[in-house]
Amino acid sequence: MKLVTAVVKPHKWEDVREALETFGITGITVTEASGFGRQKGHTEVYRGAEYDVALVPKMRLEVVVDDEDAGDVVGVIAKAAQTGKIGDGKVWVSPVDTVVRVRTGEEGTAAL
Amino acid sequence: MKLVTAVVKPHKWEDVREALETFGITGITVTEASGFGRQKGHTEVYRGAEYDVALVPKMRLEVVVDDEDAGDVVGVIAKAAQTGKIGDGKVWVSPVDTVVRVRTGEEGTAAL
Amino acid sequence: MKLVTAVVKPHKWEDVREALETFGITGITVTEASGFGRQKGHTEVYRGAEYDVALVPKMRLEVVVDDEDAGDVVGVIAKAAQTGKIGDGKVWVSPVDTVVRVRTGEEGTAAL
Amino acid sequence: MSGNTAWVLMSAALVMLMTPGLALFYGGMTRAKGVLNMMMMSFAALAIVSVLWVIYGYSITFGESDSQLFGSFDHIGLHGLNGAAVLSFVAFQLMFAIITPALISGAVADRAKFIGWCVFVVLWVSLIYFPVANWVFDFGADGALGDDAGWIVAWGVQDFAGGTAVHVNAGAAALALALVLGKRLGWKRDPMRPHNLPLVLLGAALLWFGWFGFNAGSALAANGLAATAFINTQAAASAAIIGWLVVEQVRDGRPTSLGAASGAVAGLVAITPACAFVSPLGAVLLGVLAGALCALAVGLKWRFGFDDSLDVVGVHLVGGAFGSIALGFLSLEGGLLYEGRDIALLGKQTVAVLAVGTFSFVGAFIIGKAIDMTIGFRLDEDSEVEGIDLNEHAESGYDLTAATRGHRGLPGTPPVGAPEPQDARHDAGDKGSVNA
Amino acid sequence: MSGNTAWVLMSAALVMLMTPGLALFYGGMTRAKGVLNMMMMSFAALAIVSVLWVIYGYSITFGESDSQLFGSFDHIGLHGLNGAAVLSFVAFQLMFAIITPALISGAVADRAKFIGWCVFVVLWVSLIYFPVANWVFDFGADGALGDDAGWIVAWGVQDFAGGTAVHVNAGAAALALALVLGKRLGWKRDPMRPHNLPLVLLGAALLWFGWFGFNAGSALAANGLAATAFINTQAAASAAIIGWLVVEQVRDGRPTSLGAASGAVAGLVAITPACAFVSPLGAVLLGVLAGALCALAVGLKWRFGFDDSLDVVGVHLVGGAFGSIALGFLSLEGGLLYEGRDIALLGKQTVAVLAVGTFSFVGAFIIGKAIDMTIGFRLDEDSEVEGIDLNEHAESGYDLTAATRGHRGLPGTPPVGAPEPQDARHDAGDKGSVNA
Amino acid sequence: MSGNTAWVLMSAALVMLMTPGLALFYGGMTRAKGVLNMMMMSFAALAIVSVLWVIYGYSITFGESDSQLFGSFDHIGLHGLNGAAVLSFVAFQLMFAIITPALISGAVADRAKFIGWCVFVVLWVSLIYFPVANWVFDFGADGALGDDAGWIVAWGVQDFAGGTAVHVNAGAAALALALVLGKRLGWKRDPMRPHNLPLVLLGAALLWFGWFGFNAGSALAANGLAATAFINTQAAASAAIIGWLVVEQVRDGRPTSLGAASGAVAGLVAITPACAFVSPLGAVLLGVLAGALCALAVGLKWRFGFDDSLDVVGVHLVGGAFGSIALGFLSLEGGLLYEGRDIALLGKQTVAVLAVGTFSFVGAFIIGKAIDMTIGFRLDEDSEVEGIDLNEHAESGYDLTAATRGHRGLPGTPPVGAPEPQDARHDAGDKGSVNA
Ligand SMILES: Nc1ncnc2c1ncn2[C@@H]1O[C@H](COP(=O)(O)OP(=O)(O)O)[C@@H](O)[C@H]1O
Ligand SMILES: Nc1ncnc2c1ncn2[C@@H]1O[C@H](COP(=O)(O)OP(=O)(O)O)[C@@H](O)[C@H]1O
Ligand SMILES: Nc1ncnc2c1ncn2[C@@H]1O[C@H](COP(=O)(O)OP(=O)(O)O)[C@@H](O)[C@H]1O
Repeated sequence: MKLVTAVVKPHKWEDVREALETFGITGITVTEASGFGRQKGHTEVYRGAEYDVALVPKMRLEVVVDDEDAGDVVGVIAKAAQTGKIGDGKVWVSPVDTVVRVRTGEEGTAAL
Repeated sequence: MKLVTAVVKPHKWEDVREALETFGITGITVTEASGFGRQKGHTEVYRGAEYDVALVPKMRLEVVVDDEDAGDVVGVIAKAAQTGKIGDGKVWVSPVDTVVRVRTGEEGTAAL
Repeated sequence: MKLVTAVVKPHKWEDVREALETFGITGITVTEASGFGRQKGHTEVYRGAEYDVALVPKMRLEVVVDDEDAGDVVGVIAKAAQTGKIGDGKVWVSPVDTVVRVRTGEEGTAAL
Repeated sequence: MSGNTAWVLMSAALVMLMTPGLALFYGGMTRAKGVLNMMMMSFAALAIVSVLWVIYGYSITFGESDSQLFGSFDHIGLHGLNGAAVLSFVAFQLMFAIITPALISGAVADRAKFIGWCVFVVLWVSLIYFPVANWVFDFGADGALGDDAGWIVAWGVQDFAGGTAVHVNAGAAALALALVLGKRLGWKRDPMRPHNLPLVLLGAALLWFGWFGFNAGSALAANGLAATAFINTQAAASAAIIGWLVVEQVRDGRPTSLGAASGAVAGLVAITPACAFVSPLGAVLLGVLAGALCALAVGLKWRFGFDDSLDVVGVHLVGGAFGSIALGFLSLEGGLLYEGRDIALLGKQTVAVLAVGTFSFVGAFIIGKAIDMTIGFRLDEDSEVEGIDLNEHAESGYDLTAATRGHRGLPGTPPVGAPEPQDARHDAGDKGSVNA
Repeated sequence: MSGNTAWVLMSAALVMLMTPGLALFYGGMTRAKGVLNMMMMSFAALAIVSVLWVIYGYSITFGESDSQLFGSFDHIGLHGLNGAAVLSFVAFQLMFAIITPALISGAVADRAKFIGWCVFVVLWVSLIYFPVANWVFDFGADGALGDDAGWIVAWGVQDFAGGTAVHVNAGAAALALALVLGKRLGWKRDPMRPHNLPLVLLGAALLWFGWFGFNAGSALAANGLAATAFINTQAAASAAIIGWLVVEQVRDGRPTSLGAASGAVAGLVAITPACAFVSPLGAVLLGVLAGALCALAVGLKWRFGFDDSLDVVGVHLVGGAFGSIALGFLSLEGGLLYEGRDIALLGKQTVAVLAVGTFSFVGAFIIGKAIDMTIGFRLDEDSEVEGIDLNEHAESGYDLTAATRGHRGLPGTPPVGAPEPQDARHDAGDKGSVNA
Repeated sequence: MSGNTAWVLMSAALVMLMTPGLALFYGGMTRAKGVLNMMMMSFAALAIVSVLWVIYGYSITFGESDSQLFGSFDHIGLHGLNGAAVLSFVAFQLMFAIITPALISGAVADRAKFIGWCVFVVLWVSLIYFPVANWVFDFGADGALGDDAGWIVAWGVQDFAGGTAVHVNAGAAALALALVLGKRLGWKRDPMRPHNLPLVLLGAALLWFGWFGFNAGSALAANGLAATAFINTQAAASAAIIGWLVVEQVRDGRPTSLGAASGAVAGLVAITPACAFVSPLGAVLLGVLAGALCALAVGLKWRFGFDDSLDVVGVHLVGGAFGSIALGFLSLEGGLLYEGRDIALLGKQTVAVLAVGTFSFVGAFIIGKAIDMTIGFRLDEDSEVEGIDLNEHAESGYDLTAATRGHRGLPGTPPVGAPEPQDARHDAGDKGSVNA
């Protein structure tokens, strides 16, 4: 099994979700994250004092998939999340030994 | 070493923590997450306009453990988090090369 | 490729970021997390009723790096995050099969 | 003349503001998932009681009658009432009728069906509050305290602004309702800490501000009596903060902001019946004792095992009873600590507290049970766990995820009622029709 | 005498508070990324209109003139005005001139350039509001409704506190501005739900509180008329909550807190013109109908496709028009449901609504377009997506990440303007110079 | 008569509300981890000063005496005071004594031990404020400004509502305390941005609202003078918003909501001494200058390196001094820009500012140092980093994690004080005892 982790722009999350659903993925775990990278943060000013906020809001997705689906899923996410502007994010794949569905105790592919 | 990642219902988190403590786990990292899956979200209504909220709140746990403990830890979590209703969540295990305790620089099992 | 995950004290995050930047890392994904471990939480009191809050706030960092850099990055983080007091956190390294930059579709080292 | 009208109308406005103030005070104290329901219980009281008051409430409370127990049906629809003095009194007293049931809601946080609450307000205010208000606030024809006045006030009980009619009354009903509805799921086990303490402090501040209208406005004129009530109100509220915080410092090791807010309210409750009858130093003493007493009293629920969620009993019943009975000692007109002491006063004060408390407790218990057994009063378990706001109001209090961010925090589908879905679903093409 | 001055000044203070109340009401309803801009639009109205009023606004509205359309330049800088009655009237009426443009801002949430909004306020209040206020509020010399009075009031239209001048006026301008600025990006597709409902309820409460000044203060004296207006205001607001919630219960299955807040405002809007002309039961009826009507009217924008973001049209235009026209039926002085009925009243009320509505719509549309074509009125796309607060004000509303935490939520660089950077950058050495 | 009492009592209520308003204004400006402590400093002032006032404060400030420096011990416990005029004055002036020390707290955000603060309030208000209030507000027997009046007012200094006694006084003490306590850890390095700007705006609004009582109430009657003060207050606050925002637009490129709130307060501060002595256009001018000046003055702390955390110096000391001294030019009664000019006025105004400022600075410095050297004033480092709310009050401001969620955000153990732990620990069995 593989774990596909993706960091994407927040307003693209909905598109990614739809693309994944269309592809057949039935479960995703999402966390709100912040990214530091090439994309610049912004500056706020309070009573004349400037504050640079370096981090940029991102959505972080995790999808556990079968080995054979991993490549496709990466492609689906990358396509749906793309705007072509700096800060579109990353997708990475890492190995997973096993996955269990808590409700039933099922393991492996059956647990997805 | 292994990393056990679990996504569970928020109100079961406390039970999971206790079960893990009883088992002998001394450290856990927790993030608030949202899940998309079989479990339905809910609908809100503002001045007659309905908004479907697709995501469901979850707690996401990470525990780094020795290889031999991984299976047991998965079992402990799965047992403690189970309610039998849809949305109980997933637990997955992935390989870890090494782990370091920042305070002391200890590595591997000693770092847990 | 490797994924370096670090859990550090929130007020050390800025130091870690600087150290990583100096080292040459150009991207980090950050989430707010809570830790359960040796470090104690705190107690709050409301109308005489005490509430023990077991979790301690942490920052959780993820950096995808080339295999050869992984060890150095762990060292850089561990050094910058250290205060010597309980609760300084952990750093762990896990394998990554591949990484993609969403904006360009580049893969592997080029995607970092 | 016009000065008195200005004062009473302004006081009425101040007392109106107390109910939203209470909504904030209570709302901030619940968990985030129940803040809206908690606030809605106050707004429901505001809406329902105002309408009932106009239709029949004023009439059955203050309508001319020979009874010392209730009014009459002479002023249905506020018919036949004229003149600034009467009409401003109508407005002023309405606000008391609103806040009293609203106070009760603190006992039933997070678990009362909204429709059940609405029915409760209608019944309780009609069957309990309106009569009790007659007993305490109806001075009879020409304010002469004759045979047509309410029995409590006519009997010589001192209750300037409603220690019995409002606070004992609400506090006793709150206890009854806490028993009827039972405990919140997870009570004693889960932390149910206030989700927004600045809101609690703001609510307490608005209550305090409005309480000047409540107490000093009860003089029904802008005169020295009003000024005295005003000063005593301020003194007692302040002293009670000190009383409460000292208890916290000694017992818990820390003075808390929730304690300060609670102390202020406890002091305001206790001074309510007393504000025109005590000296400023008496008000300070009354306040500091009330603050300390209520700080201890809020622990009773843990001991006796009833989930009076936001401590209506500990603050309003205890504080109101204490303020009323303490007049037996501290009143300048008959208190045991002063010349002219009159032991009968202490007795009368106590009887009034017991009478109102018992009447209200029994009444509220019966009404609550009746609702529970017919339309149901307690929320189902799943809804309570998921959150009453979502399930009773289809709303959630906050969506702050996007605070410093340029995106929507939680994704959703298009709102219903949008006949032609936008064709352009993707960012690029979707500017909406600027200059449509 | 002094009682009347106290009442009018106090009412002026209450009406002043309505604008910040509106800022909260609106601010809580936007998404978190736009709360500050939304509030700033109200504060801008407060700042700008106050200054204009002093300089020329009062004069061109109420300055003595033979015209029935506007005042004169006799009181530039408030020159030549004396006495408590006149000066308190100046203060009181100023607050009306502030809130009216502020009301409009709800239609243009999240997408109006701040400088464009400021220019709009200057122009709209000068060219539209000041004249219309003359028509409705200028009773002429000695309040005699002579040839020098505003044409609407002189003609016999009943508008006690500004149903036409304030609510229809603002609502019609809001519609115009919603059309000029176009829809928010993602309208109908993205959930744009209120980010902070307790703030909305607080705002509604402050509006309600202030509205006593608005309506009862319009009696310009602390008398029976004021008390009547006060009671009717309370009754209608309350009944309208019930009206709105019943519609929600039936249509959506849940009564919401946003509905309660909206209902209260709808009722207050509708009773504004009517508060001195109807009976208490009439106020209840007016309120319940207004609440239900506006609950339905806020759906119009989905049908017709204009993004009146916070429903200024659905609440203020519809509610204000309804309240004004309903007087044709419900007025005790000429309404069709009462003896002494006068069909002409209904006609006059309708004409006044249409006249003010049309004048304001056309004027606002032209002003809005002119601004858009010159300095630009609509924010650029990227700024709108990222958030108007960040881009127009370089601020974000909340930074709560550190709530229960001992660290800074978002890292940053040292503030500019700090000449000597601290040498100690690391925790250990950095105690700041205590006792510097 | 009753109109004046109504006005003064109402004004007292308004000024009371300013202190919670200040708590919100300041509280929203701190980081989330210190919001409660910041608010508690204001509530502590409210509680402590009210009690002191009743016991001896009023007496030593306004008690009859031949001294021009302080009152007497004739009215301990408010003994011997009667009548609406005197008693409403007692209430009104109390509120001034509360807010002045509360203002100081803005300088010591996040780092003052709460007990130290409480002691400071007791000492500073007794040793500094009460005397200074005598100098400025004691008009002597029959208000005749005789030998028994305070020296500042008797000397002919113009300070209608407390520019010196309140704002210069608090601002100078704030500077002293900022020096005594030193800088917050990480000052200049860490972003210490406001955590809740809607709260700041709400606080500013309540301050503004209350300020009508402060300024117009200082007429002590509902008359033309009160109305004049009212209008000037509104004009100056509004103009100062414009002044501040223009500076921001030019200097920083963006007008901010914090700037609007700050500008309003700056204008209100500056008009405080002047509100009855200037023309409306003079008030506009004074306001716009005060806004611009204070917008620049808040940068001083960066240059001189003192951590006046929330800019009490920049707004209250600078604004208060400016308003007082500007009367030398703008006063209709002796200002250099008007006929009847009197250069002596400018001198007197300046001397009064310097006298009060110096007295307060030195006094506060000594008191602060004394506290620091005895019981300790500065929080320990670890507590400051973790957060003063947690460590001084064992609370945290917000727990919003559960906002749209059905669970508790942070897990905890059962509350202490729960004698019999629930036996059922698991969800299934734990319904609590419904209908217990
Ligand atoms: N090496 C990395 N490891 C983990 N996350 C990264 C890494 N590099 C970038 N990211 C994440 O990807 C986001 C986008 O990266 P950025 O460099 O801004 O733009 P782009 O990916 O378009 O070149 C960052 O905000 C960060 O969250
Ligand atoms: N393939 C997956 N990868 C990652 N997380 C998943 C996946 N499938 C489900 N989840 C997580 O598990 C949660 C529960 O899944 P769900 O399908 O709702 O119920 P169940 O696990 O009981 O079948 C989801 O909310 C999501 O957070
Ligand atoms: N086995 C583990 N797996 C995952 N995270 C852990 C583990 N042990 C500790 N942590 C994380 O590291 C943090 C610090 O651990 P703690 O035991 O408190 O101190 P220290 O690392 O200094 O011994 C914890 O708060 C938790 O977030």
